[in-house]
This record gives sequence, C-alpha cells and structure tokens, in this order.
Amino acid sequence: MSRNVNINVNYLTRVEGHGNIVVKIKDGKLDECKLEIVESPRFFEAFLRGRSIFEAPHITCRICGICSCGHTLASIQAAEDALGIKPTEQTTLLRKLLLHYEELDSHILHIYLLVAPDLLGVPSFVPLVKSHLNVVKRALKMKRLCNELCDILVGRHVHPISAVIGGFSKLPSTQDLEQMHGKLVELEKDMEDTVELFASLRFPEFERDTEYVGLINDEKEYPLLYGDIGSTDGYRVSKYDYKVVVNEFVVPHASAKRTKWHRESYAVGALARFNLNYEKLHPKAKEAATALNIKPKCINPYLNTVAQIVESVHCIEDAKSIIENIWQKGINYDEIVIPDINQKGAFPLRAGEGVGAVEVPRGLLIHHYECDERGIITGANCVIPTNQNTHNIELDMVDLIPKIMDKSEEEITLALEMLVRAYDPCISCSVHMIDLRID
Amino acid sequence: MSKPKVAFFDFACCEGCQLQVANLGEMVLDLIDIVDIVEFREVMSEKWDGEFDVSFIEGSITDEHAVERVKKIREKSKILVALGSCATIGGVNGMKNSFNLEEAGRYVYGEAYKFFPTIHTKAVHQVVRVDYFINGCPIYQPEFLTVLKCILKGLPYYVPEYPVCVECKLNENVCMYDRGLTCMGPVTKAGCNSWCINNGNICYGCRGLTINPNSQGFKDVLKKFGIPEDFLMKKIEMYNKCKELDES
Amino acid sequence: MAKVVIKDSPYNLKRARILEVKTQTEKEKLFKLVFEDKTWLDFEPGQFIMVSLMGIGEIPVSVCSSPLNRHYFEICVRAVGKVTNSLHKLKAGDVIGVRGPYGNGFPIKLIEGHDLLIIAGGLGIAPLRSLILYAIDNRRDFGEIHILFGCKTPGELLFSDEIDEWSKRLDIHFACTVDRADPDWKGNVGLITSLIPGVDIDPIRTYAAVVGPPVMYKFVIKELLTKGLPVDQILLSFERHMKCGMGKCGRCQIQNLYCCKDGPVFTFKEIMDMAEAL
Amino acid sequence: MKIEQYRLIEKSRIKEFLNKLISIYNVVAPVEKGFNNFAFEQIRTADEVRLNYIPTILPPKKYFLPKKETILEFELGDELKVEPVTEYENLVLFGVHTCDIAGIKCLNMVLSDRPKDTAYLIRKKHITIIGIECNNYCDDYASCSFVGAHIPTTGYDLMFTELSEHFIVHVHSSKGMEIVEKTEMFKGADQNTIEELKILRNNKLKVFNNEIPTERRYIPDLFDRSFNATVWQELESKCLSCGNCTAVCPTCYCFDIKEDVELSLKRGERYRVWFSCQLDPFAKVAGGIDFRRERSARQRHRFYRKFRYHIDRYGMIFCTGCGRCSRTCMAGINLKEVLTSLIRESEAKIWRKWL
Ligand SMILES: Cc1cc2nc3c(=O)[nH]c(=O)nc-3n(C[C@H](O)[C@H](O)[C@H](O)COP(=O)(O)OP(=O)(O)OC[C@H]3O[C@@H](n4cnc5c(N)ncnc54)[C@H](O)[C@@H]3O)c2cc1C
Ligand code: SF4
Ligand code: SF4
Ligand code: SF4
Repeated sequence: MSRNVNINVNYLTRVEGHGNIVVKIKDGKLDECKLEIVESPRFFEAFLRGRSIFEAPHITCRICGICSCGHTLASIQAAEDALGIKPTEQTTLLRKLLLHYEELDSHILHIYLLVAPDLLGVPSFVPLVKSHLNVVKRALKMKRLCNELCDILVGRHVHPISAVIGGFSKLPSTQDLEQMHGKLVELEKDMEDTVELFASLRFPEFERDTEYVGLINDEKEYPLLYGDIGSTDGYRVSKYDYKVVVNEFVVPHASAKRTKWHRESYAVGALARFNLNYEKLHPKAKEAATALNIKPKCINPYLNTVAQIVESVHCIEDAKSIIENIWQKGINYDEIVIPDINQKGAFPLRAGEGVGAVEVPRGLLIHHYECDERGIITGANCVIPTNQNTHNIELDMVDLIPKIMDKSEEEITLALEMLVRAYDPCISCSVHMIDLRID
Repeated sequence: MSKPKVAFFDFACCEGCQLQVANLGEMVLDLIDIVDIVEFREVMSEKWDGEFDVSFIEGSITDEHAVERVKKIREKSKILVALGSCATIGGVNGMKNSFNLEEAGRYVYGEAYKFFPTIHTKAVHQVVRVDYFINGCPIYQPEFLTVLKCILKGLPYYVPEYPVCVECKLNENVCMYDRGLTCMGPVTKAGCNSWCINNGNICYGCRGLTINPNSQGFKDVLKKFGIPEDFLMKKIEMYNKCKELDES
Repeated sequence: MAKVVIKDSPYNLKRARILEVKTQTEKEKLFKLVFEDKTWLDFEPGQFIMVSLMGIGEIPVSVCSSPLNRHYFEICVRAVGKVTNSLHKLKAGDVIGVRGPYGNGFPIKLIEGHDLLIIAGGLGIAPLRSLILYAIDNRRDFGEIHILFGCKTPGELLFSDEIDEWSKRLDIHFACTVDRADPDWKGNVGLITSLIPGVDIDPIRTYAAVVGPPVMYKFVIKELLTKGLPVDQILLSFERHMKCGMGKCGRCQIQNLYCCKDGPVFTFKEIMDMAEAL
Repeated sequence: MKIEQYRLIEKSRIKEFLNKLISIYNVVAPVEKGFNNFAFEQIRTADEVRLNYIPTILPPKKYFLPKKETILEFELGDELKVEPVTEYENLVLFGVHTCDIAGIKCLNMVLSDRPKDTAYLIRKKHITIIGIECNNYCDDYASCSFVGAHIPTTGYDLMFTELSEHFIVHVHSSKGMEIVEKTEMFKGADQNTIEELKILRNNKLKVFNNEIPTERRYIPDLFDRSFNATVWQELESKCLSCGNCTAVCPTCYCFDIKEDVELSLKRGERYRVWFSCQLDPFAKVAGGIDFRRERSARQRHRFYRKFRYHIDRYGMIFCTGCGRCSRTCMAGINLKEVLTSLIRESEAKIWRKWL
C-alpha cells in the first residue's frame, strides 16, 4: 500500500499550551513524526535570578495556571531545602491536602472537559450540554467543588495565595474544616458515578512498554509530596540526583533536548504513579481500578486517563482522612506564617542549594534553586513533567502509526491527538522548552 | 437576536485566566446560554473562521509571531478584551525586560537560544487597541462577569481608580503595615476585593498601579518602616515592568 | 437577615414613559416624558430629576420644559457615558425610572419684577430653557429679558427652532455666538463673554442666570461685575457628581454646601469666597 | 442619677451574662484580630469577647449603614419593575465605646434628616446597643475628651461601667430593660455603688485631659481661619489617597451607588457601597473635571467635614475622638497633630496682627 499522508495539527486543542503534531507518511512509510511545542518561551529561570528566594513560589506558580499549586509546592520545597527550613507536621499535612486538591481539580478537568468529548465523539463539552446534560452538570459541579476546596484552604486554585515558604499565611478555622469535609463527601458520590461512566466507555487499545518514573518512598502512603525518584525498571535515586534521571539529550530530527533514563525515553504522570505505587492506593481506589479494568503494570498510554480516575478516588479518600486527622489534633494557629520576603527575619538566611521534587497531576516536577547568603537566587532550574514525556509521546506515535496506517486521515489524526491528550500535556509549563523547529 | 460569538486566545501566559473562566463551575452553563463560545482552545476543539463579536486575549506579546497573530485577531474582532495581568500590564513576563534578551535566552536554552527569537515583553494594548481591561493574576471571577455583562450590554467598564486598601479595609483585615510588612495595596488598582490580604498574604500589585499614585508619599512610608527603596522597585517590577513602555 | 420591601424608600422610582425623542444635535437629544400614573411633575425651573436606566445607572438631569406644562416634561441629554449613551438608544414608548425633583431651582419669586439676563453656554441652555419658558408664559411679571447663548460651533446649537422664534420676538433681546464659525454661519463669532459688554441692562434691576461649562463661569462673572451687577443678583447653577440627590452621599459637596440640596442654583454671593466652587 | 435606673452585676459573672445573652439574641461584640487589632463580629461564646480593646478596625457603623447594601431590586425588560428593599437583623451590639456611640448619633443626625433614609431607620430600630464605659484612654491616638465623647450621655440602651467589684449598668431604654429582665442576672444598685460611680466620673475628668491645645468652642473659628493653612500642603505629599481614614471613621457616611445584573441579564439590583472623598473618582464629573484633584484639598475636605461644615448643618462636631483615622494611616497623618499645627499656625497669625 503506497499512501501519502500529511498530518499537521496546528495548535493542538484541549491541552494546556501550544503544541503541534507533524506527521508525514510517504509511500506508506512513516517519514516524519514529531510533536512540536510552539509556546512562546517566557524565560522564568532567567528572570528568577536576582529575586529573593522567598518570592520564588509566587513567581514560579505563574509558570502554569492548571498546576500552579503543584509548582508552588515544588518551589517551596526547593526553597526551604536551600534555606534549611523544616516544615512542621501540621504544615506537611496541609500541604498534602493541597496537593490532593490540585490532583483532583486537574484530573477532573482533564477527564471530563478534555478527554470525555473524544470518547463520546464530539469536539468539546459544548455539544454534550445537549446530549449528556447530566454528565456536563456533574463535571462542572465537581470542578466547582474542587475550586471551593482550594478557595477555603489557600484562597484560590489558580495561584494559591496562602501557601508560602515556612507554612501557611492563613490557617483553616474549624468551620473551614467542616466545610471542606462536607464538600469531599459530596465529591465522593459524584466520583462513584464517574467511575461508572468511564467503566462503560471504550479506550483505544494500544500498548508499548516503557520505563515509568515517579516518586517512591518507604512510607505507607501513596507518595506525592516527597520521596526518591524511582522507576518501574527497578531503579531508585535521591531527588538530588535528578539530573541523572532527566538526562537531557538532543534528537537529530528536531535538535531538541529530550529526557531519558535507562531506555530511549520514559514516562511520568498518573499512569507511572499507578504502576509504581499501586499497592499504596486507598482500598476504595483499588476497587475503582478493578471496576475500570486497569491493573499494574499497565502499558497502554491511553489509560493514563483511567489512572487519573483511580487517583482521584484516592485523593478524595485520603483528603478526608487528613482532615479528620487535623480535626483530632486541633489546629495550632500560632503557626501562621508571615508572608513573603522574610521581612521580619522570621527565618535565618544562608547561601544554599535546594531541590524540590513533587508529584503534580502530570507527573514528576522538579525545582532546583541556588541562592546567596542574602537569599537572592543565583541559579534556577525547573524540570517539567511534559518535557519528560515529549520524547515518550513521539516514540508512542512512531509505534502507533504503522498499526493504524490503513485508517482514514481523520481517524489517524484523532488517534494521535487523543494519544497526546492522554498524557495531559501541560505546555505552558515548559519553561524549559526544548522542542524547536529548524528549517 | 443571535448570541454574540465569543473567543478566547492565549499568548505567553500560564492560561490561568482562561482556567478561571472554565472554573466558573455550573455558571459555565449560564454563560453558554447567553454567548456562543466559538473558540476556546484550552477546553474546546471547535474553530471559527468568521468575525468575533468579542475576543478575549490572554497573555503577553513576546515575539514577532505573536505580534502578527494578535493584529490578525484584532482585525477580526469587534471587541477585544485584555484578560489578566499578562495581557493588561505584561505581568510576570515583564521581568524579562530587566535582562539582556540574548543573555536570558542563553541562560535558559544554552546555545539553542537562537531558535527562540524573543522581543521585549509587551502588554496587549502596547500592540493593538484594547476595548476592555480585566486585570489580575489570575482574574477575579466576579469582576470577569461584571465586565462580560458590560460588554454584552454595550456599556463601558471603568476599572476602579482607587487602591486595593479601600477593599481591604472594607474586609476588615489587619493591615500588613501593622504587621510590619510591605504591601503593594496602597498603589495597586482595586477590583480584586483584596483577595491576597484576605488570605493572609500581602498584595503583590498584580492589577497594576493606580492612575495617580503618590510615589513620594509611598517612598516616605517605606522609609518610615525601614524598607529600602530598591526593595520596593523590585516589588513593582514583578508585575509592572512593562509600564515603562507606556511611558517612553 | 430579613428582607423587606420599603415603598417609602427615597430611592423608589416612578415610571415615566417616553412620548417622543427629538434629535437636537449630534450629541444631544430631547426626551418628552410623562408619568405613567398620570401625575404631574411639580418642579421649579432649574430643578433636576434623577433618571434611571435599570442595570445601567442613575444620573441627575435638569428638567428643561416649562413648569406650567401639565401635559409632559422634557429633558435634554448629551451623550457622554454609560447612562446617557444608553438613554440615546431609547425610543418613544420606552419606560424609564424617575425620582425627584431635587434641588432649589431659580428663585422665581425674587426674580419676578426684575429684568432677567440669561447667559447659557452649550448644554447650560437646558435648565435655563425652563426658566425662559416660564418667563415667556408669565411675560408681564418680568421686566426686560435678555438671552445670551453661546456654543462651540453652529452644529452644537440646541433648540434652534425655538431660538429662531425667541430672536424674532420683540419682547426678548436675544443674541447668540459661536466660538468657531462654519461657512453658513452669519451670526456672532467669539466667546460668550464678548456679548456681555454689548447688552444694555440696568444692573441694579437685573438678575443674571448663568449656566454653562465650568470654565465659563469665572469670565462671565467678571464681565457681570464690571457691568455693576450686585453679587446676590448673579445666579449660577453648578454641575457636580451626584448619586443620591438628597444631601447624603457627599459627592456633590462644595465646601459646606450640597449642590443637590442647597443648589444647584447659588447666588454668586454665596459661593464667591469658596475655593472649591469655581 | 436616679438610683432606679441603675443595676449591678458582679464582674466575675460577666461571661455568664454574655453566654446568656448569646442564648437569647444575636450578639455582636469586639473580638481580637491580632497585632493589636480588634473587630466587631457576631460571637458564639463569651470567650471570644474582649472587654478591653482599642477601637475596632471598622466602627459599628457597618451594622447601621452596611458596607454594601441593596436599595432596589429590579427586573429587566420593557416594563420598569422595581422594588425598593432593605435588609435588617435583630442585633445586640455589646461593648460599644462611648466614642462609637457618639458616631452613631452623628449618623442619626444625617440619615434621619429629610428626606429620611428609610432603610437606615428600619435597621436602627432593630439594633440594641450595650455600651461599655472607658475608664482610661485606649491609646495615644484617642482624643475623645476634646470632643466630649468620653462620658456616656445618650445613644445606648444599656451602659456598663466598671467599678471595683461590679459593673454598674445604666438602663436607658425599655429595650435595655428587656435584656435586664430576660437575662435575670442583675440586682438593684445601692447608694454606695452610685457614690462610687460619681467618684469615678469625677476622677475621669483628671484622667482624660484635653488632648488638643484649645477648646471645643474655638473650633469653628479656628477652621474659619485655616482654609489656606500650610498644613494642608504638607499633607499633599504625605497622603496616599488610600481612603483608609474615611473607611474606618465612625462618622463618614459617603457612598456610591452601583448596579449589578444577573448573568441571565433578566434581574438585577441597585446597591450602595461606602465610598470616600479621598479617592480619585469621588468628585469627578463626566467631563473629567475633578473638583478636588489635589490630595491636599481632599484631606482638607475631610477635616472640614469633621470639624466645621457639620457644625453649621447639624450643630455637631463629626469627630468622635476614637483615633481610628490616625491609627490606620500608614503615612502617619495624625489628627491630633494636624489640629495642633492648625492651632499653632493660626496663633502665630494672630500674634503677628497684634504686634
Ligand atoms: C444638577 C445637574 C443637572 C444636569 N443636567 C443635565 C442635563 O440637563 N443634560 C445632560 O445631558 N446632563 C446633565 N447633567 C450631567 C449628567 O448628569 C452627566 O452627564 C451624567 O451623569 C453622565 O452620566 P453617564 O452615565 O452617561 O456617564 P459616565 O459613564 O458615568 O461617565 C462619563 C465619562 O466620565 C468618565 N468616567 C466616569 N466615571 C468614571 C470612572 N469611574 N472611571 C473612569 N472614568 C469615568 C468617563 O470618561 C466617561 O466617558 C447634569 C448634572 C447635574 C449635577
Ligand atoms: S494590608 Fe495592604 S491593602 Fe490592606 S490596608 Fe494595608 S496596605 Fe492596604
Ligand atoms: S491583592 Fe494585590 S496581588 Fe492580590 S489579587 Fe489583588 S491586586 Fe493582585
Ligand atoms: S489613611 Fe492616610 S494615606 Fe490613606 S487616605 Fe487617609 S490620610 Fe491618606
């Protein structure tokens, strides 16, 4: 079969940020296949230099609006590491809670508004308002609840206000805890319906084995906020050695930096976490996994969405128990932290270097700062999940295209778009953007 | 009467302001009841070739390609709205303007920096005419809705000309200056209901400077509290660096 | 929290229906209004009403018709912003909200028996028209009537048909000027102050009523004083930001005077020492 | 002092009293906000209440003239459908200082002046005021004795004064009596305690000295001479026009009127919100002319609103001496200092005339 197909998806939709898919099939053979990232670079790492390290979370969370809570937490971790600040137990609990909210919010957005339209054969949620009003209503309601959770805890979901270096600039009152718990219980019911809905939908079947990378640790809980970096190939290194993992290299066809560890490429994200830490999921999440027919090690990238659903169940349950835990302990309001800038010298300054490694919705996120003895940033580096996935996505496409070559151009395009979307790429995040277009 | 055709476009930004719109929850349904959202790349695949009644522009203009693109959108739009700090005042992207562009590029991309041609960050009104401004990083949803209603009714929207302190006092917060901290509230345009201070943080000035700030007075205040002036300049730069382009 | 309806709220509105809209110039339109409940707007020349467009806003506007007209009342509105532009989009038959009248108006009882010198700049003719119409309706109660009217260009001349009529009347001295003429303009050119030296008045017997843009007052007053008019016979009507119209919201204060309650008409004597007045 | 009007309650039982009050009424009282800031808030237990507090961030005017208040509800459409409304709540304000009571009296003056502000009057009817007398200054910012607001006179339903063992309570209205009866915790006053109160009031005359070097009766004259004083020019460079001073002032009542419609564009409301003469858009008219453009003119206006204009109109000084404006001003504009400078400047002028 000799066929020429040119696919050029300019501005991939329903993903965060600007990316293109370019595929050329010549005489039935794959000639070119790349995922181009065309987001305008914003130079965060460059302009962080010279700013107080206490401003880093405020600035870097503006890398991406969808995972701004994740960036905040990674940034705080890196900065506290550099300054030698140890968070209190209460702070750690509340941060875990925030991270859960973040995963939930982002996953729900992705599952319902970005992926569900593909599975239901429409271009966006708008047509679903007619055909599946109750699904849309549920999605929007869940989204609202997630937002409200963040509003109560940190002021807002996009660019959280009260999560700062050293802890929180505002602590929830007992009524706040009650309210959050109530909202989580509400979400729980909707989540059950969500599992049911997605158990009935068909995802594309495609498998390709790869190395899945994410945080692992020796504790009982599903690691999200801290740990070492591990992989399904059995490796484990400290977060300080992240450069060994992300190992940037250049691919000839696009002369762009990519990442690999032990194989050609690796993947991060919900599926990676699921594969790495399945055992530590909440029992209810495991039940959901069974209902959704997914088990580790799952190597169908399309099922990243399903792993997100499983994780969402986990987050709801775990968030509930965190709140119950805080409830029992009572909140110590003396721990309220003066925001920003260390103006009151609340924390001693020192020259230092710190790394933050956090599992954000799309996978492993690393922030790395150096500062001088006045706490002024002298060097910064951020490694974004999407950067780590780009090469893996491309290799998936290379593997997938020959298998679906006989389909129509539209079908191929849709399959590829869905593949990219399954990874839930977050392209504005790519401050460290590495994909280039060279003529 | 057919519903107005509304589109959302993003430039260099975090897409958080679009997300604030998508985050309206069930209100999104009320929204699509009164407007026809024809493009919203973050959550929709639909595309529209015709004219836009209202275009929301998110993000700053940071390269030549973007300049061309926003000009095209302007031509096709009856009303153009700058959405969020990146679009209205340049926002955090403006901090880049303090650096030599080549050096900044080299720092992030190494020798590959040449493949990322960049220009000084500009707010949207510094490139094309803007009809409505919705400030904030991210936008404050109630204000977004207010402006949207003004647009739909063909009314002007006046961004408050007074500082954040006004709203802050009405929310009965303990003033950050009482806590010994520096707050940008006194020189920042209101409209966010003093969001950050309500949540225990200081105001960072994300909505841009008030029209008529008393800079000398503000400097005196800082002196009184023992805060160095360059510290303040850095603070202003965080969101308001692009203002220099307005003045020059 | 309990919510109650308070019919006696001073913010309550009366429904007024637009009978007719007449375009005056590019920027001004004249609205003929009547209350739906058939009541009559009882006002003095120089008083104003608060006009409401729901969901848009409420603004103060002078009533410009004769207070003796029991069939309808009129307002003349210049489109400058939110409410005024929206008002311009309305047609006959539409309903708007009105409360008022507010303010003191021109002191008719004092003026009667005297000569009247009316000096209007631009839209300032609106409240003065009400006074003029009143004086014409009660012509024999007044002495000499002089009307001086000035505006920027001939295109901005308001009530042009009425002006024609006034200028033809023998019992009124009428003069008109524009700042900038166009080829068709045959009349005076120059600022309104240039007309004042020419009017033949007996200062002691004359009340002057002056309304116009803020810049106009100082110069006009100077001329009037040169003519020898006593300070308490110069009447001025001011525009200030107003929200309530009832002396509460504080927006219209000129030192200790509320423009809405103590004004908008003041004698020059009342405000001549007030830094914030002119 | 009619002994029948007085009641006693042991100091140790005040918490018990408050809890009882809470069980019957919606009670608002001063609570601590940290960093020496306090606020009136609805309370759930007596433990939240601070009896010893410096004036709250916002004065109790927020309950009489809410920060944001719907005045009209309307439906959009061809026909004009409007309904003037107001919201009110039965509230007991506990622990109001005499300065704040003076503030409410000022609001009364203005808002019951014709045309009456119906909404205000309705709300006022539903609020009961329990005052607490200050036996000492809150802090250096206060100037209550200068304006005569340091001794309780009228404007409350009950007034608590702390004596050695008791609070002596002046019952000033039947609303106050109702509380005394319903809580069942008060006993009648005796001659001793009445004596103690008299001594305390006499002592207060010594404790509360005159904070400003002139007398109240000279104020109108002072201001008549000070319109062009140099103090105002100094404020030009100091004031940030943030409006904090007016927001916290118990006698500032200026407002803006705005509207909001629902997203459906079918219904809406017209509301009023606090506004301030210190802010840019306040005195601007549509042509863009601003009648008080300079910050100095705005500050001057604020002072004249407090100390001159309303004396002519309402026969009252519209300053209660609470000190809030000075406490809150980050630029450090201090009411007592401004008044003192005015006095010095005008004295200097008078001297020059004499010499
Ligand atoms: C006693 C009295 C009598 C009057 N009589 C008449 C009359 O007979 N006829 C008549 O036409 N007018 C009259 N006026 C003037 C009229 O009230 C104003 O023109 C009207 O209030 C303008 O309202 P608007 O909503 O149309 O304009 P707005 O939209 O409120 O404002 C108009 C302009 O002001 C600026 N502006 C206003 N608010 C803001 C803000 N918050 N931020 C930034 N800019 C702002 C804008 O540039 C805008 O273009 C009278 C006024 C008074 C006080
Ligand atoms: S905290 Fe900031 S915004 Fe609030 S009053 Fe103080 S300076 Fe103004
Ligand atoms: S308080 Fe300041 S930083 Fe926060 S949203 Fe408002 S303007 Fe922006
Ligand atoms: S609080 Fe101070 S700075 Fe702010 S407006 Fe008042 S006087 Fe000016």
